[in-house]
Order: sequence, then C-alpha cells, then structure tokens
Amino acid sequence: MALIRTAVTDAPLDLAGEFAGVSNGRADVGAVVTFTGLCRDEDGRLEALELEHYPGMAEAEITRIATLAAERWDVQALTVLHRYGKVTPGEAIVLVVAASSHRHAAFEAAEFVMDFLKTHAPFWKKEHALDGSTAGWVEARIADDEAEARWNKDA
Amino acid sequence: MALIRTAVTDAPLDLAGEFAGVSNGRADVGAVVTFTGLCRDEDGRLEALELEHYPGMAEAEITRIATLAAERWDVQALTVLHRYGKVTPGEAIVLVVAASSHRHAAFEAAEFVMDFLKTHAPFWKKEHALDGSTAGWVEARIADDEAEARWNKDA
Amino acid sequence: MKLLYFAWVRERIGLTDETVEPPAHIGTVGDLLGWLRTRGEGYEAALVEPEAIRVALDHDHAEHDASIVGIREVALFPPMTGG
Amino acid sequence: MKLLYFAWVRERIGLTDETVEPPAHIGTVGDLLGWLRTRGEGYEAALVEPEAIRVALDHDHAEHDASIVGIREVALFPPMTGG
Repeated sequence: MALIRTAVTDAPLDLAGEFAGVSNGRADVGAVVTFTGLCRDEDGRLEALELEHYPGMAEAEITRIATLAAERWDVQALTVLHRYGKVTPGEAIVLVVAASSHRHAAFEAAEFVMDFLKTHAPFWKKEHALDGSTAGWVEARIADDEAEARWNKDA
Repeated sequence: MALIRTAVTDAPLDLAGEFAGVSNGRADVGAVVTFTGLCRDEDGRLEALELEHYPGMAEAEITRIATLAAERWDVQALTVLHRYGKVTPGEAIVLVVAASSHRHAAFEAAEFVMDFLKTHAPFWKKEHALDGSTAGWVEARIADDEAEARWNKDA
Repeated sequence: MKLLYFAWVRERIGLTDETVEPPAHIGTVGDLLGWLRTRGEGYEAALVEPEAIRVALDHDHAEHDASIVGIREVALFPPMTGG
Repeated sequence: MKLLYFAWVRERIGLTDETVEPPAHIGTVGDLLGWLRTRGEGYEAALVEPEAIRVALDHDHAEHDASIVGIREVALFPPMTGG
C-alpha cells in the first residue's frame, strides 16, 4: 500500500522536508521524483498570484487523484501539496513527490498527478500586477486538457 | 541557452541546494522536476554499494547526455550529478534537476537523462553485504536498454 | 439547495454563496443555469456563455445534463487553473 | 596503446590498466579482444564471452567492429550499472 499524503495549505511548501518524509528511515525506496510548480513573475510585471480554492472539494479532488495514481503505478509513497492564498514569484504553488522502487513508476505517477490536478482540482489563479492593478484571472489552457486526455488513451 | 551543470563526485548530493541553484534568483522558472536515485538496502542485507567509474569518460558522457537533453527539450537549467565510491543505503547515487517554463519538458528531459545515463555512463555497482562478504557486481538490466531505445522511436 | 460561486463567476454574481429553491421543473444543471440567468444582471454576466461554466455537485465534477435532484451543494466556476 | 579495465573485467585480468603494442594485423576492437585472450588465464576468464564486453575508444562508446587504428586509449568493461 502506498503512503498517500495530501494537503491544501497557505504555508510555504518544503521540498527537502517532503523528500525526507518519503525516503528517510526506509531503505527500500530506489527512486524519488519531485515536481515543483513555481509562481513566475511574468517578465517582471507580476507582484503575486492569488489562489482561490473550493475548500472541501479541493482536498477531496487532490486525494482522489493521488489515489488513482497510486492504484495505477507501483509507488511506495505519494505526496501532493497545493497552496492557496497569495503566492509571490519564486514561491512554490504545488509540490508532488513520488517514491518507488522503479524510476518510471515514480516519473509517470508524478506527471499523471500534475496533468489531472491542472484540469480537475478546483483552484483558480488571479494575477496581481506590480503597478497595483489586478491583471485578472488566468485562463485555462487547452494544452492542459490534451495533457490529461493522453492518460486515457494509454489505458 | 540552458544552464548545464554536471559533476561526478564522492560527496553527498544536496537536493535542496541543487533545487535552489536552478530556481533561486530567477522568477522565469515555472516547473522543476527532480529525480533522485537512492541506494537501497536490498531487504536489509546490503551494507553499501561501491561505485566504480571511468574518470574522464564518466564526466564527458554525463555532460554529453545533459547537452542532448537540453537540445531536445526547452529547459532553462539542467543539473546532473553522480556519486562514485562507497554509498550506503538511503544515500543518493544520482540526482537530476530539470527546470523549465513547461512541466512536460522538465519531466521528459529528466527521464531522458536517467534512461541514457543508465545505459551510457561508465559506472559499475558492486554490492557489499552486511555479513562482511562481497556480494558481487550488480548486473545490467535489459529493461534499461529498452527504456533508452524508446527515445529513438519517439524521435 | 446551496449554491457556491468561484473566481470570475463569484465576482460577476457578487456573492460567494447563497441558498435557493429552484422551481420544480428545474431538473438538470443546464436548467439551473438557465433559471439563474433570469435572476439579474450579475447572473446574466456570469452565465452568458454557459459552456464556459464548470459545475460540481456535492464536490463531484458534473456535466450540464446531470440531474440536480437530491443534490445539496452546487458549485459554479470557470475552468480550473491550479497546479 | 593504453588499455583500461573496469569492474569484473579489471578483477579477472588483475590490472587496472596497462600499455600494450598489439601486432600490426590487429585492426579492430574484435581483433584486440581475441589477441588479449591469448595473453593468459585472467584475460581468458575476463573475455571468454566477448559479446558481454563493452568498449570505449578514447572515451567514446564503440562497437566490436570499430577500427582501433590511431586510438590512444581503449577501455574494456561490462555493461554499465550506474544511475
């Protein structure tokens, strides 16, 4: 059984701590893949992203997606954390950590989680510009729908 | 141009430090994928792995593979570090960090580096058992050759 | 039935949530969106392109032809942009 | 020509490296492997299955039919197991 840990939080995400959480004290883990999604400054014009989420459903969807991934790939541990609230450029928005004895399982589980999270987890990004204006809501990308769809073709 | 950093070292690998190296001070990075290959204890019987390498060629091959990946995917930074010498269970043997503005580029570049590194980088693992005996050389896996071959089919 | 609104749907309607009792003939998500549009300018601005609206019924994603019978919480929001 | 041996090839031959002058008719990697096998028991034990031996010529991977003319450094080793 994979150890699944998910959280929706307004606190900074800790890559080193989460890596240690899936690997320390267990010498049966051979491969750890991490994905970190960072807030970009959009060529210097962005002051912050504000992440709105649907409390209750956001946690439930992330846990559902992590569980799907753990059923599909042979992972020993899978951690999925997502920020809400204000996030400034350079800060992490999302962190996925997949531990497995096989590197391809770790890579694919992490990538699957990200593709489904983009299209299914109820979060919305609003841009705040450095000049004090609100630049508006980030639009969803069709590429994200396509990225999710390819996992169905594989199945 | 991607920032490429490679090293063959007998010192512990520092995930958090290498992550910071590709992301700190640059707010144009949106996605960072890391791969860590860890020494397992093989159900408790392993004391250590001894990693033999071909000095000169090992560094050259890793740099060649990282450069190939950086030419094929749109990455902003790519770090590939590999240990030599004795490594104990739980310690990292290899660390790949790929930074990009697109998550799929980061995932694929890191996975490509690992697949080619397994089959092309001149390193050999010898197992040292806890009971003081030397358990012998680790055998190459056919699955690793197949993993490498699929990148040619894609091309 | 509790309604929740997120992102620009929330901003245009001007509410984070409300509790409504739709008429008995409102059986699907699509019916509900059509009925809400008649409730004022903010609703019309939010729902003028219904195909852009994503829906969750009691925390599960649902299509516009899904039944809302027996549902306690309906959330309306734009395509998600997390991750 | 400098020869380098790694992993169990090194252990069986009992040397990390040596400098040799193969006869003039030794033109390819395959020729070289055949010639080395005649040099003693350790070489025979290391090279008895030539198809298991990987080769690098001046730090570049090479096949057994590659020419060794002009090569300064030949490394012989088992399939790699890094990563």
